[in-house]
Amino acid sequence: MQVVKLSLKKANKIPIEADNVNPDNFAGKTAEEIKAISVWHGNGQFPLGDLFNVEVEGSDSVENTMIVFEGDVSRVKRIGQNMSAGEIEINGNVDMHCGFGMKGGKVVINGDADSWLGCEMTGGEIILNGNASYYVGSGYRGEACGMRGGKITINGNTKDYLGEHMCGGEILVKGNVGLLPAISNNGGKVVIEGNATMPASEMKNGTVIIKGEVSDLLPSYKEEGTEEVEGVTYRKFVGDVNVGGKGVLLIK
Amino acid sequence: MKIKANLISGRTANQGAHLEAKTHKGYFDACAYCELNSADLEKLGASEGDSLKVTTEFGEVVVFAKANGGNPDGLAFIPMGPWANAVLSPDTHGCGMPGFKGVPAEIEVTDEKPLDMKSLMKKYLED
Amino acid sequence: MSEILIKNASVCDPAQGINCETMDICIRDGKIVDSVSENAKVIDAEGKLTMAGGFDGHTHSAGKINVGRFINPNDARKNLVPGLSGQVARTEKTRAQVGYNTPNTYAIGYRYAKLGYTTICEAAIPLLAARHTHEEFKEIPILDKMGLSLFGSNWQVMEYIRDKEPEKLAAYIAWGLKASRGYGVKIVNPGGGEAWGWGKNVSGLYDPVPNFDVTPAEILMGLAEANERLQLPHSVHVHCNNLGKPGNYATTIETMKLFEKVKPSRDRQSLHVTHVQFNAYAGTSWRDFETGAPMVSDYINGANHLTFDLGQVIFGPAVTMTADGPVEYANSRMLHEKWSNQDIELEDASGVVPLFYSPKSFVNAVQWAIGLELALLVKDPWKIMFTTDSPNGGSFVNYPEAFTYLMSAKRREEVISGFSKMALDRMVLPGIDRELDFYELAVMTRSAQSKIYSRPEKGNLKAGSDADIAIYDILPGQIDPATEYQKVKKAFSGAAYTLKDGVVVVKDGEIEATPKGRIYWVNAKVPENIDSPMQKDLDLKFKKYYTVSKSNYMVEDMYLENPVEIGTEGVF
Amino acid sequence: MPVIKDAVCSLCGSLCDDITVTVEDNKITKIENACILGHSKFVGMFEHDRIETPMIRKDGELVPVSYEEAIEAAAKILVNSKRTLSYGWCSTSCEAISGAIKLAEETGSLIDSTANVCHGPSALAAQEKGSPSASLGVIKNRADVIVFWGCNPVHAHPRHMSRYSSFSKGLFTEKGRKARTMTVIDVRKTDTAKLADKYVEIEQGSDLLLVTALRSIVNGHEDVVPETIAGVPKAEIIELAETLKNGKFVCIFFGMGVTQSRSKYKNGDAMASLISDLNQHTKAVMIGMRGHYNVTGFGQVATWETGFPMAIDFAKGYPYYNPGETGANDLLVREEPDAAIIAAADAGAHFPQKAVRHLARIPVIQIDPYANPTTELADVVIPSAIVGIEAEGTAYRMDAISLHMKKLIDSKFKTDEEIVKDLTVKVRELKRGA
Repeated sequence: MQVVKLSLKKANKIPIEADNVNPDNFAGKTAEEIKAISVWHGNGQFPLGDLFNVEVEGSDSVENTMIVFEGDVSRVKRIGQNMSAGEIEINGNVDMHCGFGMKGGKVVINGDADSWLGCEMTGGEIILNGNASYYVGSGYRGEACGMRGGKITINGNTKDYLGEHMCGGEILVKGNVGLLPAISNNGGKVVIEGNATMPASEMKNGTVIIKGEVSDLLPSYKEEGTEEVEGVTYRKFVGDVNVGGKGVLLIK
Repeated sequence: MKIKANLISGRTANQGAHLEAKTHKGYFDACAYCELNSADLEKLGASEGDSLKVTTEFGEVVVFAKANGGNPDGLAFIPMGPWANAVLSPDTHGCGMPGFKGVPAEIEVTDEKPLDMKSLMKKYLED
Repeated sequence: MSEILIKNASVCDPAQGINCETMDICIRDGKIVDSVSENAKVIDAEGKLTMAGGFDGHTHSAGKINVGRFINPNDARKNLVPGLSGQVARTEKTRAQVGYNTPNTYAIGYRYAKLGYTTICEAAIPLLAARHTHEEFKEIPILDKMGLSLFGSNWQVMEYIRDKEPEKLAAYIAWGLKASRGYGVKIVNPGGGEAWGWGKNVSGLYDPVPNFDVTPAEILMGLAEANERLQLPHSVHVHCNNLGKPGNYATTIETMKLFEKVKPSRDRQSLHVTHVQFNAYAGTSWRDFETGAPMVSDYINGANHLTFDLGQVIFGPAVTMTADGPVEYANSRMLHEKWSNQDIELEDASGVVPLFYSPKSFVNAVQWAIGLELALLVKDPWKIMFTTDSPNGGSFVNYPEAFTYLMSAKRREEVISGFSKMALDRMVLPGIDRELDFYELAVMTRSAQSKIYSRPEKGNLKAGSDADIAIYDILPGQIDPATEYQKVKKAFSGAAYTLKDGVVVVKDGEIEATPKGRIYWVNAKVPENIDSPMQKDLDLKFKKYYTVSKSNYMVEDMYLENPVEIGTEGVF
Repeated sequence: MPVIKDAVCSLCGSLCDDITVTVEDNKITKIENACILGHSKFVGMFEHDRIETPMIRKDGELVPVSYEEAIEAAAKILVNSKRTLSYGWCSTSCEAISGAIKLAEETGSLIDSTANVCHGPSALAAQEKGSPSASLGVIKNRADVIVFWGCNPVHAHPRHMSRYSSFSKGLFTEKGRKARTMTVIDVRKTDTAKLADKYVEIEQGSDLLLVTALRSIVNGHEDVVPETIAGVPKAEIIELAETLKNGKFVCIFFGMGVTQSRSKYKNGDAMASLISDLNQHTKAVMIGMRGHYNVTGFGQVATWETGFPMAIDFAKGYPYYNPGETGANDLLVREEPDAAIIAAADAGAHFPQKAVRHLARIPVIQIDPYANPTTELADVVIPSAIVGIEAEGTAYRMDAISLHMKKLIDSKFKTDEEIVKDLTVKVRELKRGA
């Protein structure tokens, strides 16, 4: 097991771009090597060690590498981007694009996450023990596919455009979501235990289950009886009719 | 008496005509007001020209009352400009655009007078 | 005075019939000359294939491409051809670059230069929006540029043809070229743009255009007559009716036949048919869709009045952009894709739709094959310009990849091996064993263009020509392109040297310098007694129908950097 | 006395190019054809508060300095910044915009336009679904069904209806207003609504519900639409859908009522799909009513130079784009910028309080002809010539048609283009020195 502990040397408003900070890039490296990794901060590049305190215990493979952030990293973007294995634990709030393009491994956030959590991820797991902002599990601007695989669990609330353009994988939100969850999705499964507004607009494929209140159901779904999932009976809606969709929207 | 209203902002011809004269009183007159329909003004006990305090989650601002029969009940309009922006939503909703329309507001009559542009901006420097 | 001596180059220059002979090339002040002094800077080109700079005769690189960029921000980060795509930070010499199919203007200039290309022809300039095209031209570094102006669904054009006013029509074309600073006459789906104004299309050469009482055939013949009357350097450049529809090869051949009676006014073709791949489809629907390339090639082999370009497909993402408005709408509905449309008042239509060519799709596989079939079945390479109709068939950065398809049957087999049986049944490519050599490739990528566009100073290495030169790190005699195609691709992907007007702009595949290129445009002279009544008709159009003033319509001189005005005398 | 014909009005996105201007003693004394906004622009400039000289804030007060001093002070701010926000560039020429983009690239800044608070969501919508549009003359000549959705041209684009839309006459619309059906969809009965054949009042923030209902009806799924939605009875929506389907040529003009309300760009996104669906029945297009006269130009220039229309972050040397992360307001609300350059736009007036509060905290460089709320916050103020009156240049109309703006009178002020160039030279000089 290799454990890399990172904490910010000083609070920052200008975000640090930590797209290099993942187990794939840290495994087997010494503290000195990790400190030398270059990251963007504003319009300049700096060695990681200039911005973070770095402690390394052990040396191991990617699968057995764990990165732990202590304290607030709410202005550190792209933590865990493209990671394929290993684990990241964040004990504080985290900035945008955490777990972007993630392929495997696990990210646990004990705090809130800013927008684009788990964007375009294809595998692995993200567990958020706080609230998320906009565009969880969505795609980059203009892309037809967002999240394609893996699982995101949000134990708090999240805001608009959850799972936008989702093509696969699973998202579970224990709290409420904002506007237009699962918009333009084409596969995958979204479960929302709290409330949602205008769900599943232009869904082509996929399943959306909402256990709380739904406001402003879009006038593009056909109601087709009921369906039972895990002992609970839901009203079943099929659509979006305007995209010839075969998506299933289950509402309590 | 307070009423709850849904606040929107937008362009007007007069605001547009003063875009390049924002230090003038004409700009103040063109932007430092809130339109409600006459039923809502009546509820407030306000007449055109009275001062109204508009309060939202994001701040408060004092503007003049103005009647507009085209507004449905509970819809308040302040022309785009620094007065409206004192109370509109800074949340960009993940897509860059602040909340310039559809901000829940409380409106009441006040004795305070609207601040002129420079005084309004000065408050930001003092913050 | 600046002099360069390129020593011991392995020169391939079809215009002079030179086929990979070792020789020196001398350059003085940007031109190729017979000899230089001892003070000339020496470039050692021993063992290197040396050709005139490449000339892309049909590309969408300024104007409409901006819509493609706009609706596809996701293209900016695509890096499918490393070194020639993706995000690249600025350097002291170069501006920042992004994109693959729709790169920013700077990337277009740098990447063409890296491929050894030095001249491009933008395939579609809407007259009313011409200023925009020239604004983008200004920001494309290194390359010489020209553009073709759209006339195929223009009210004034259709009215003059309907009213049988050929002289006024020629005067209008001359004015339109001047207004848009265009180089030639482009006709896209003649009449179809006007029909699209009502959400309709024309179905073939003899389907009348709604409200204008002319047929596509009449538009083609009218414009060809005007083109030759004005003695323009290029022939009419035609995107045929029914593009992209199964069975359209018949319309294409019919269009070609129509031009047998057109007498060219200069030593060039009387018709150029563009991206024929998209217009050589047989079958009656997408279900029985198959190649029409053999029929089209047969006709072209027996004809001497026309040239064409390929519109070769490259597998992967592409962005279609064309003045053929109805085709783009149909694409977007069929493919469930984003759709941009821009109709231009009184003039034309246009659309932009991204798509993905997959070797697993039998239609896409057959499309890919048709482009190559055309290139290989047509015997005379001087009739062909190699293009992907970038980025319609795919981005120009894939040209080196496409060259390997032309030069190696083995490479083609590799690709074909991934096709379905159904796809193989619908193409003839597997039975073609022809492999192009470097000489033929040089014809299709630079020399034919020089002839087709009447630009004798381009596409060859004769004394007096522009010193636009590409030197590739590959030696024809010592490599077998049929088997060593990866080496061919590598060499063409990053020129050892590219010279533009005698300036080294690329060295070892990297940008060295970024001079500004020229803009070629045609000023065709029309007698006053014909021009002035035409202007009166035009005044009325502006007064009643246009939303801009006539005086604000013409592209002003300040938008042209290093303009080269090509004068021609109209025959009236 | 010189009379200049066909001058381009540089106020709103209609970019009227038929203005006749009379100039006497280097002053504009007469304006013909302009609307109230244009008139105010051309004539008002001699009455409004010009910034008379470059200024630098010292001890809280703006003190007059030379152009050289102001440029040097501005360049120092830029060179010392790790995250500059460059904002505005919409009431200026494409040439100045091009220079501003180059400066942003060289300084690793983030550059954004006024689309951030206007039609930015329309760009995001186009990136989802495309932009099915047409030049304005196509509407003039063909459109028999015109819808104004969440826009109020009587106020924002006063000549729009007479030059391009409702009242204009063209080849297939000889009867003008009589030949057209005009519908207004809005949350309150605006002055534009008062001119319409049909006014549909919707609940504020429910545009997406109405667009979706229209799509469902147009696509033959009337059954899924409830009796009332978006505050509009189903029968009224069906009638509207019929009007759209039965038109020969339909144009929906849309404004900030669509881009700024609840579901933001998803409204325009769905509207583009509605347009595509309508084309199964007739011909239909949509056009955004752009505000600043050259905000469209910023989008065009930025797109060809950087690949993106707005919100472009050059921090890493190449362009990166993601509104919501790289928009001017995103940055300010997160208090990221440590310096700002605001030109040809007025963030002080048009940004919400939280963003303005951050501007008040950081060094701000302003480039503008006129004093405005941003001036109150600025640390370096650089006055510029008025483009379209005192300086020539290119601008793009709301339908992406570009026009060349003439210079009508002489000015003692530097142009935006010159200022940006000088600033770039100075920045290079300081960087080399460092």
